[in-house]
Amino acid sequence: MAGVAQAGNPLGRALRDVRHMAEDRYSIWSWIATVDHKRIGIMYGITAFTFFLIGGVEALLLRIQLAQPNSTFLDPDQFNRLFTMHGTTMIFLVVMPLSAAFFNLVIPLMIGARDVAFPRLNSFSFWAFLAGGIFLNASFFIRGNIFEGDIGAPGAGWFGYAPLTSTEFSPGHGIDFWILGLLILGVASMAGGFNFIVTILNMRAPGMTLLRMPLFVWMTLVTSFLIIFAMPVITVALFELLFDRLYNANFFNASVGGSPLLWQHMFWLFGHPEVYILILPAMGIVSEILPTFSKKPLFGYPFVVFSGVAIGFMSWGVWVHHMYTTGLGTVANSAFGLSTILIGVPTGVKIFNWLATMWGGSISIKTPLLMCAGFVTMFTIGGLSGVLHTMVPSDFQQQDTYFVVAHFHYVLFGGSIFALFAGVYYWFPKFTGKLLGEGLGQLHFWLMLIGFNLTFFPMHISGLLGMPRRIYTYQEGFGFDTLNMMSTVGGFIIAASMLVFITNFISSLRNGEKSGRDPWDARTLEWSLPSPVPNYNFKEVPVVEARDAFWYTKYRENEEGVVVRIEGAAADDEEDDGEGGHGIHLPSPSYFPLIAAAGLPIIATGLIYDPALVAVGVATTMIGVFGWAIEPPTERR
Amino acid sequence: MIILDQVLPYVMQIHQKMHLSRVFSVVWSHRRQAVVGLALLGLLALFAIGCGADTPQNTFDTKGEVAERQKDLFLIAMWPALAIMIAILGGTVLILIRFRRRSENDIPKQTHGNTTLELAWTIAPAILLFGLGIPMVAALWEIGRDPSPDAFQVNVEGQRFLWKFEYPELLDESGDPVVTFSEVNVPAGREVALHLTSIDVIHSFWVPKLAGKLDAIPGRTQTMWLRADEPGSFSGQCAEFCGLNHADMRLVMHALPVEDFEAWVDEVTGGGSSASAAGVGGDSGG
Amino acid sequence: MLAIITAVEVALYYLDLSRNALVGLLLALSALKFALVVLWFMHLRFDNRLFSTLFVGGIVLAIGIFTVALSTVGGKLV
Amino acid sequence: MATSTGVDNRKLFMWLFLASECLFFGSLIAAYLLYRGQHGVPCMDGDLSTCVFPTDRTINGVEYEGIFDIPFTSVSAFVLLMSSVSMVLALAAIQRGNVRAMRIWLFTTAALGALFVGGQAFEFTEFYREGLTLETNLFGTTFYVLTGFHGAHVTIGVLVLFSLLIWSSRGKIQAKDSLNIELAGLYWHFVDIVWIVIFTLIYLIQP
Repeated sequence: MAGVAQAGNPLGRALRDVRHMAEDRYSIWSWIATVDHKRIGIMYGITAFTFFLIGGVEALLLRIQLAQPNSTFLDPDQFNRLFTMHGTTMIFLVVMPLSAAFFNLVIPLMIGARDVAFPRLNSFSFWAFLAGGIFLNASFFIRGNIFEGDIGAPGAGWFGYAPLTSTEFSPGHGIDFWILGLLILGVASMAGGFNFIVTILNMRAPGMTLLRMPLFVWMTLVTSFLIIFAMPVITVALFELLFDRLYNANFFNASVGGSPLLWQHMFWLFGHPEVYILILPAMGIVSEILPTFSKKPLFGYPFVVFSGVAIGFMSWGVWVHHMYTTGLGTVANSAFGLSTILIGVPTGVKIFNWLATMWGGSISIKTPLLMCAGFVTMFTIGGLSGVLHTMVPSDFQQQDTYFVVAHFHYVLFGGSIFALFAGVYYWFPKFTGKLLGEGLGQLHFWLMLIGFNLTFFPMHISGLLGMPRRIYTYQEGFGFDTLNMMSTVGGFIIAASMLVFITNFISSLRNGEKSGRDPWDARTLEWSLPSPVPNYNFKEVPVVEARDAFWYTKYRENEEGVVVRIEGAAADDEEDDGEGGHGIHLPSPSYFPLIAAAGLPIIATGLIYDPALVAVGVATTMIGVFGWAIEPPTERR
Repeated sequence: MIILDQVLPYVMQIHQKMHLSRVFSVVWSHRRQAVVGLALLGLLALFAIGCGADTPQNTFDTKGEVAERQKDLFLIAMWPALAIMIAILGGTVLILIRFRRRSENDIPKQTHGNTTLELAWTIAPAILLFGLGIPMVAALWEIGRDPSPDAFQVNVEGQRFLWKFEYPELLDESGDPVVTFSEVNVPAGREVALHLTSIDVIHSFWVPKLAGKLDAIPGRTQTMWLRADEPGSFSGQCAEFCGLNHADMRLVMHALPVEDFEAWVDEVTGGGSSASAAGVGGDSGG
Repeated sequence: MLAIITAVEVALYYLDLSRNALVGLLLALSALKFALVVLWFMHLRFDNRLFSTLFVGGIVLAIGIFTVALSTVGGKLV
Repeated sequence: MATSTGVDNRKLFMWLFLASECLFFGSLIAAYLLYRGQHGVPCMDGDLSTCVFPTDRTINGVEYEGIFDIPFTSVSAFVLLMSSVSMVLALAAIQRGNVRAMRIWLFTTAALGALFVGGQAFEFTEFYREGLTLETNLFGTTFYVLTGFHGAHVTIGVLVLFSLLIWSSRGKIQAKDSLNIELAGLYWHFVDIVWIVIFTLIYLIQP
């Protein structure tokens, strides 16, 4: 790095000053330049939760519009743009990055590593995600005055079916923002995917064999593989659409023989693995929390692992079930109907094993466990309505109705979001040293459970009564009125539950009860560390001798085969002496990932508005990449 | 942040005064009743709404062979699904009650798994699911067959935001096929073959009481068939998001009794008057 | 070796063969080239099994899903 | 650094990246293959918007001229293949500790790569002059995007190779750093085999 930080050279001095600021743990610059997986995880979590609130407000606006027939609260254009942004936000800016937050926070700790394999790439992932998220949401402001209702966001649905997304049917730049935003987010997820596969395969502590890895680590591995294989497909599809829109290419132009079905195939070839990218991390979280709160190991560990891997494989063979009504023919529909039915088997295995884990346990009914119970039950409902969908002929009726909306919200909200909140309540103490308030936690849970069911259960019925998705209004006399009003009320109850959560989060952060190392009597390695975790994670890299490695340092079987606590084991020596960190090589902070990521939205804006900006963006990214390549990765402390 | 400093103490006070956790423990002790009550309420709502009269797109109130077949198939899967749902939901609640932690020092037996059980709950659902697969495939082939040759032919064209129906067998006085918009007349009791296409984006043709949907895709023509078993006017609408006024892209299918239908055919194919083809759609019987 | 195969391929292209024979031969020859580069140039033959599993996995997945996808919309692989 | 699997982090990363790239190019090739059967209308009046044959062909005894210049592209393909050979030699040189030979071979590889990209630019210009653009028809669309993305990959490869050359000229690459060359080589060979597939499927096999 000699070339950059030479004394005497003003630029070099400035750079050195910024670098020193980055090393001060309390400076904002230390967050911006951080390569510490825990800090990146926290930033992922907070950013994703912010987007969750934005997506939630969008949902509330939609629900107000639909509360009554012939409502004019929103006009059709606003409605279409809002539901597009709601779906896109919740999938790409909420559930995926919230999962990524947990990958970052706990994966290195669970496998006994000091950091991820590529800390700066990890920081790049976060900044690219943030850049993509902001870029995507910037589309709201590209047309007129947003406060007067001129919102300019994309309006062709999160699935962006061709040829509705063509310049002919979607003029303006909303769709361009959508395409480029998703491309940037794709870069972020892929970088994360590679990083976590390498981390999990290569950075495990001695003795941490594959079949001793915690379930969450396994599910992260499967998810990461799905990301790196599914994202390229949607990347190509988005590029093709971009070429169609910006340069008049013909990929999806039916008038010269282009096939709209090509888009659907590529979208769902990505889209179905994506569904499992959203749910597998949640399953992993639940598989950690249920054993801890039941004081029992996960029942049928190898079966839960293999069913997760099987789901990962099978997710590649079911995408056509999103396309049953496109007329691909009876042969294709039969084959994919059967393959979809088959994917219910490993999912069922997981549910049974979770129940068996709790069976015979000593279940501590606290918020993380309640959230998990909510997950198991709500996800079961979503899974079963999924089975109803696999019945191809009856799906001809349900496709594109509110029945489907109910189904995937039971899976993605009842499933993923409940589990992610379980994770927040479970791991909050590990990174703050404080417990989240139990009373408000339970209030949050019950409000959310009731609100959720009130919102989405009636949608099953409105769907069966023939209410299509994505309609901005409906008329009286179809039997939709009461059901939609119920859904809207439920939506506001969910919103209230989020206020409870935010209150709880902030007040616990300030005045929360101290947690100590191991508040839940947990089983995995992260709980052997002080809370909050010191920046070097492990003073000494642990040697793993069993699954549930931490548990076996606390408990053993006595002569009669009864499990007893080992006297004095894992004493809660809360105070970290602060000495252990000396001599540990930590990756040094770096601004270059941020610079590299910052170039991406500049390139994207340039592609839409001005080629000169593309050059600026490319130059920025190149500076980031070259600086990154030349900069030494670690410095001695 | 200053606001938080001022607000938070109050929030915390309220929290303590209300003894929220105690409130919850009361609720918690009545959870069994609450769950049962909620479930009953839900079922009641389902019952009340499903039986309501004003449900012109109700997929359960079928009036045609295809929709009937689809509903039956749905029910075949729905009953076991409901049973499993109740079993797992109830099971979870019972497990939470039965095995709740009674003492902090309680250490349960550390069971790691049971291969027989695992095999059982792998194989049993697999059998059950394949049991569903058989009627599914059977129904699929039945519904997915080509329309019979003597079916009444209608060419359907989706366009933003209305439906255009062309009757290739019915020629008006100038020799062009009769055309109607947004409303379509078909003979009741006779099979109807619909040939779907689109001139702009993807739409989906759907008359819930008669049959499930099929997409109308630009550049392709796809065929579906249906049959109205009794005369009536059946509401339908576009089911694939097609842009701004997707919600308004509605249609009505009039299944006319034989004599009414023939009267209509006579009228549009030149019973003498200069009935313009496009205007005929509104002239419905049934 | 690679040069020879390429030369043969181009020569084949100019021979008046039936289409099926041509396609078959060309595919076989390019598969051979592919294998040569991957196995020796990229050392896959001598390197860790993990790498070949990953790479072959990617190729098989790509070929598999797109064969099915194209066959449902009337496309053909060759 | 010791890793759990015994393989280097960066090398594992590179292989994962290449596996993922298989799906990327697979998607592009699939789009080309889907549409290639759909532009088989004979070119009667040379109007490229209604027809275009990638390659020469005979229909009912009438010969139609395709747009590809097979001898030219064969030479390009050969150039790219040879660059793979020189890449192997560069790696072998640095593993023996021969930095000078490594630099020569690295330069050869980069130069051959640049030559290939130049050839592609020439080919695109020729096609463009004949009236084939991205907008013309499905062939133009799929052909330019597929080969264009491949060309972009080669270009990035050339940039990486030149960066390594500059780096090594500052004495930063020794035998212990051979992994850098190996990784660049893996990427380079991958781009080469993608071209093997493209050349066979798109240029040689007629629709």
